[in-house]
Amino acid sequence: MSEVFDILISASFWAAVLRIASPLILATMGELICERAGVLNLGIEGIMVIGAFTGWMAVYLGLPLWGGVATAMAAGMLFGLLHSTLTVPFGLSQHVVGLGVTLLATSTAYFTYRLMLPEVTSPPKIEPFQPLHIPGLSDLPWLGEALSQTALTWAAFAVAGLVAFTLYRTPLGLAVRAVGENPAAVEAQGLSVTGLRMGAVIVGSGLMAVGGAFLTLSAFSSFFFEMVNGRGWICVALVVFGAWRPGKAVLGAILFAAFDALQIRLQQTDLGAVLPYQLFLALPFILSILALILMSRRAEVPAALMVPYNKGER
Amino acid sequence: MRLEPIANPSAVRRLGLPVLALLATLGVAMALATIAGANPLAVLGQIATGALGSRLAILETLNRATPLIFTGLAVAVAFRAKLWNIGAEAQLYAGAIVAVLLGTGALGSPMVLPVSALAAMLAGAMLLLGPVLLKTRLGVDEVVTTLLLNFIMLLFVSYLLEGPMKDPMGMGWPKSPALTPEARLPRIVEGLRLHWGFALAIIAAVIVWVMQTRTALGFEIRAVGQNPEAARFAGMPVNAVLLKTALLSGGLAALAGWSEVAGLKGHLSQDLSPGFGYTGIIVAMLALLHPLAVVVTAVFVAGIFVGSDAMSRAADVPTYIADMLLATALLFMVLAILLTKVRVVRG
Amino acid sequence: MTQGHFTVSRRGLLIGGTAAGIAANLPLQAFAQDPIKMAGIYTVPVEQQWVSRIHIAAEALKAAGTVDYTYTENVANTDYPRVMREYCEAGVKLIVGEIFGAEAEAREVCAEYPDVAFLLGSSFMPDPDAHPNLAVFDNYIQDAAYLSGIVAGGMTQGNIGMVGGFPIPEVNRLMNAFMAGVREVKPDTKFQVSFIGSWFDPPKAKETAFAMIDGGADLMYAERFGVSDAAKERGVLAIGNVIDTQPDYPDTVITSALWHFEPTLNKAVEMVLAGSFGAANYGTYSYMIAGGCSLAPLGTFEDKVPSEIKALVAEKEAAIRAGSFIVTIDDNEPKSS
Amino acid sequence: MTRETEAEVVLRLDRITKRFGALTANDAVSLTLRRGEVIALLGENGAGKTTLMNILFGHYVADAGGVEVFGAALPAGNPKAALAAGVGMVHQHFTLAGNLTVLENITLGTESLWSRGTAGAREKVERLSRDFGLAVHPDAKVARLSVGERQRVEILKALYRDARILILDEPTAVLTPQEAEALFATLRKATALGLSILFISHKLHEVMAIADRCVVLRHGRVVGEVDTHATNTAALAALMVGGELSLPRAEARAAGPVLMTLDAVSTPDRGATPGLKAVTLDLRAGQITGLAGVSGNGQTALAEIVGGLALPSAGRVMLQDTPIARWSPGEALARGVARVPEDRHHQGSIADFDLTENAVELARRAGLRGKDYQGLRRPVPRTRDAHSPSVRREHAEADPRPRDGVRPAYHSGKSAGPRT
Repeated sequence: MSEVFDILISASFWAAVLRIASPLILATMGELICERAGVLNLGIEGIMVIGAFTGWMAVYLGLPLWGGVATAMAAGMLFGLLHSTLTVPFGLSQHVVGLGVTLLATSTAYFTYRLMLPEVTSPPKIEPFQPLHIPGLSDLPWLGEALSQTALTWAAFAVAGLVAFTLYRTPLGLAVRAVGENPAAVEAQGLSVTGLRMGAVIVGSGLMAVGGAFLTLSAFSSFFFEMVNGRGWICVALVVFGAWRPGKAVLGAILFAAFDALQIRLQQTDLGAVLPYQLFLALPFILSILALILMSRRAEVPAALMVPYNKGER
Repeated sequence: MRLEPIANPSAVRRLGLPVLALLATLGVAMALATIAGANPLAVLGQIATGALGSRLAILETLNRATPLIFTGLAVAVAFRAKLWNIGAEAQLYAGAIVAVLLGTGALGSPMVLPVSALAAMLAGAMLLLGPVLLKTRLGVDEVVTTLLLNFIMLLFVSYLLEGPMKDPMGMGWPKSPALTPEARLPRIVEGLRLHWGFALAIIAAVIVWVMQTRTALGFEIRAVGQNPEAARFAGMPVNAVLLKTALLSGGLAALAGWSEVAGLKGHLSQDLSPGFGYTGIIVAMLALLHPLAVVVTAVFVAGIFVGSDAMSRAADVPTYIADMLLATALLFMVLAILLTKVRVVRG
Repeated sequence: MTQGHFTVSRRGLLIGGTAAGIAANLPLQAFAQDPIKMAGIYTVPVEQQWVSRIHIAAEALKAAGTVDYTYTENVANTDYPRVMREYCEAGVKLIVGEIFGAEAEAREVCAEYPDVAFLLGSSFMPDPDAHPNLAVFDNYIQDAAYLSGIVAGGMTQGNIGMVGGFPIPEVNRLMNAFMAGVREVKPDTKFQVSFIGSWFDPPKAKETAFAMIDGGADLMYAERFGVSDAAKERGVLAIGNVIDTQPDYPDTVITSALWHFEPTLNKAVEMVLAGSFGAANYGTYSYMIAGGCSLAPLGTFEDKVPSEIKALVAEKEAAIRAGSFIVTIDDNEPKSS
Repeated sequence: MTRETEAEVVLRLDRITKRFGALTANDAVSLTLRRGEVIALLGENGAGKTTLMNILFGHYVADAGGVEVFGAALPAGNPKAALAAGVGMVHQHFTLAGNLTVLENITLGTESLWSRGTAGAREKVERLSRDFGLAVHPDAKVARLSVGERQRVEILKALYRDARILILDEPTAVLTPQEAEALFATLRKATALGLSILFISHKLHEVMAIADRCVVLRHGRVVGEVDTHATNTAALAALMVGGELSLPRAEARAAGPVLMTLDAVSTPDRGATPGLKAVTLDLRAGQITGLAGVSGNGQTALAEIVGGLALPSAGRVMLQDTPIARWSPGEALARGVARVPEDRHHQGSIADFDLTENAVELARRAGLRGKDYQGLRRPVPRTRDAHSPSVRREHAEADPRPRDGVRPAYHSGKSAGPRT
């Protein structure tokens, strides 16, 4: 166990945790916004793929890094528009549309990639975000190393703060929380249920795409097929894990990342020699389920989640 | 805008809109082919030929539809009770594991096929039982638990195939030993891949249909799905109904894995299913959760994929076009099906 | 980026030596004939290192006019036999691919289409009686991996990190040969081995590599994309695998164990042209002796690798080429030590 | 009540017509409301009252006709415009978000979504709740409020937006008599301050107590408009149903044997709702036992025990002197205990099922199980296509006739009691 303790107190471990958590935080915030407005967005996995692809491709074609982030966001919002058009005014099954959007976004990214780069055998690299040097902070002994992160990681945490602030401190956030709970209440107060829900899904999808772009613009420097590798589905779980609250969801993402970073390191310990590596890989998923069980009684599910709203029907 | 139900949709509407959705998909196919530098007109024929143009094509389409019928039924049964089982993928693998456990010599008798099929169903059922118990007892959201179990299951399969279930004769490749000949489902057409699993899937669809429309359990499942509160007040054991639904749904999904192993592959590997569990959700929803329609939509989904995939080779465009067209067809089709029943009105 | 496959493969041929050169030239002499219709069927995108070597060799023959090559990538194993049949029905004469995950079914297809030549990556031996038209191959580049291990042994202080995708024979065999090479120089080297459970998750591979570097590794065996990036960021060294990655990481990647598929493919095409394609094990065409693998030039590290190590590499390479030294093929999953 | 017939007209509905498929919910309905006036809109369920209000408030768009507020035409289908024009609506089914506080529900939509929110909202809410006698804590979560409190929030929502016209859709249906009285006090304060009120109801004594004028709807048409002081309940009832109504007469009769006994029954508390504390009660044959009390004081727990949904944590339940051991809704039904739930939409019927299926539920519970399901299907025509809200309500309320051999032990969709 002392090995585990040594890992847990090392600054490089916490630096890894923050890196691994960043894309999850971004995409989880995106999913959280959608679900708070009452729409389950299973398009997340594909939207992360399209974000990873377009963000990277934009930078490869000459845009600055933040231009890549903006491109990814725009691409994500486009698929968010598709998702929300089908699920909100038309009220189609959010499961089916979500899975359809994932399939469409993923295959669109791959198809476009192959059309644009038919002849390469390893994807070109871009110059990704580098860890920021923050005067004072970066020179601190332990903290400096743990907080040696790229601008996009800092942005992820800022986004989480912004989402929390907007949800709980602004009229917009109030409306979003209300529309996921009782759309009739929103309509009765003269607000557009359709507008709020579509807006939430579009903005949320934009954030998911930025989460995907983190992988190609910060965590790594080029795009690979299948590199999103189920991270979107994890974010769906993290939203539930966080009881639909941004703060708790960020904690969940950090916890998940910590287990991921830990399992990578544990594989090298005596424990890792005996136990199959699949157990370590499964650990974050198993713990998510355990956490769900532990907090099941306290969660406040948005009451109108997955319930389409048709004007006048009550 | 508001959606208003149409009391008696005309035949033109009911048939025309899905046809329109199909045509729109073909339009997208032509556009994509043009972008990729292929002949847009040739593409249409290539999709049709690829899906239905030869005995090989038809049998391959039906073959790919087989697991989708099972997973589609599994989802249809569960969703009917508003039990959001997103875990058909995991249940599929549970069935596949059982097919290997019992089919590689553990059972030698002629009983091996029925016994392993039932055991597979039991395994899939048990796998879904956990999340449903968590739902009914503790209120844990089953969308997330079933989704997460998919990943845990895949890792478990990976562990099995690299550990206890690894084929000693497999040259180190992570796969299970091959099933004994008597544990295999025979082919329907010798030399081609279509096997009796397809026939079983159709039979399963009929059985589920009869169950849903003609039995008390089917009635209870629908009642619980429509209004669990009312069902509870009417004296239905809602949780027990959910559990029965879970057993049935998990069992059906497991049969998909069982039939893929016993009928098609003859062994278990990590990539047994290219997402059949997830596609099953699409199949079920396209079928409006009707068990017989699941057969049709499974063949439709398989046909779109097989046809588009074949077209990608014939037209020399990236193979990913197949998934794009499948997704497009799906989204157009769910919208078309909705619009056969409602009209968009102002206010 | 557009320094496409050609540069890489030409370099491979040059270093690979005369055997590869001859094998590569042979089919080119037959360009007077119509090109052979050839199809590649891959279960992963062609960016995957292993498949990229096949793809490059095929594209080279296509450019030379010897074959008319098309391919389908990312084919699920479930769909693999169908795609084989579709190509066979379309009149393809030579199919190249990988059937590790669809052995039984793929062999059935081979039996159904006796006129088509199949050159397929497989863990099993060919069967001349059942499938006279199926030849098998695999990336048996343990020779080069072993030599890269010697180089690594000379450059590490005794702690090496190894990040793999899945512990399958194609990966294990190279890792084991590499480890044997390291131990040749530094027997008490500590190895950290991890599998990330994916072929395509560079961020995860990178994190795993970071963890190993935190754990003291001063040299990374880069089986996956992402590992060299971690090594570069942390200023440790790396050894490449299957493809040459030094141009991307000039100060990080010392050398790579390269796989050259050209001898394997060229031999097959030659046999098809001659009408004498038959069941055979083409795995040996990946051996160094056949020009199927090589150690990438040290390049930027030419002056940094100790001369006694370079001498040892040269000595072992000569012995391998002479057939007096055989690198053991060990397909078991490597473990951390 | 003083009537100011000469006061300005604040609201004018002009020949409003609305059809849902074949059903005409409103047929050229016209109505005029003046400043400080209370109009009662009367009619049976399905007469078109709620549809009319939904059109007025912009949830529906009328097929013909128009609405004028303070002399200006109200754009159709736009709740925002109605709110801005000073129309406030208290829906029969509350439109409150349970996860939000009272204050949040009230301010929802009143500020620009892109602003940071305005200060002073709390003060205004507190002032309004004082002025109109609407006691409710601004920071309480709505999910934890009683029905009466929720209604106060609904009224506060309208007042907060400075509504000049208040529409109340069956406001007393969910209230205790005390709560209803408090509501009327609030409404009187409102009219005294110059607000106008449109009051939808079918409880005639309330209408007589509060309204200045009554407009009666039947089958979507206005069938009468009378001054309250010039009419009586019998006349109004006749107008509503379109004929004389003979009221049932209750005759005193001797109580029969005890059928069910609750003996010192207790249940655990549920959050803020207290459980039962050693309640003892006999239910006798031939006798109606009424249970009075403000909602949220154990009625639900009692109903659940009687209906088989729960067992007491202490005490005994006996059926004909036999203590019950196994107890479930199915068991209760089988032993002849039927329950008509409070909320027929959520607990009583399955709206997407046809009548047969809702009736079969009944049959099944009476012990027939699935084997006779097919036999039962034949007699009642399917009515599944009925999806418009009003049609749906009708079919939830229609009376599924018991078939031969079926004991009508349970009726899943009937709403409570006679209406007048």
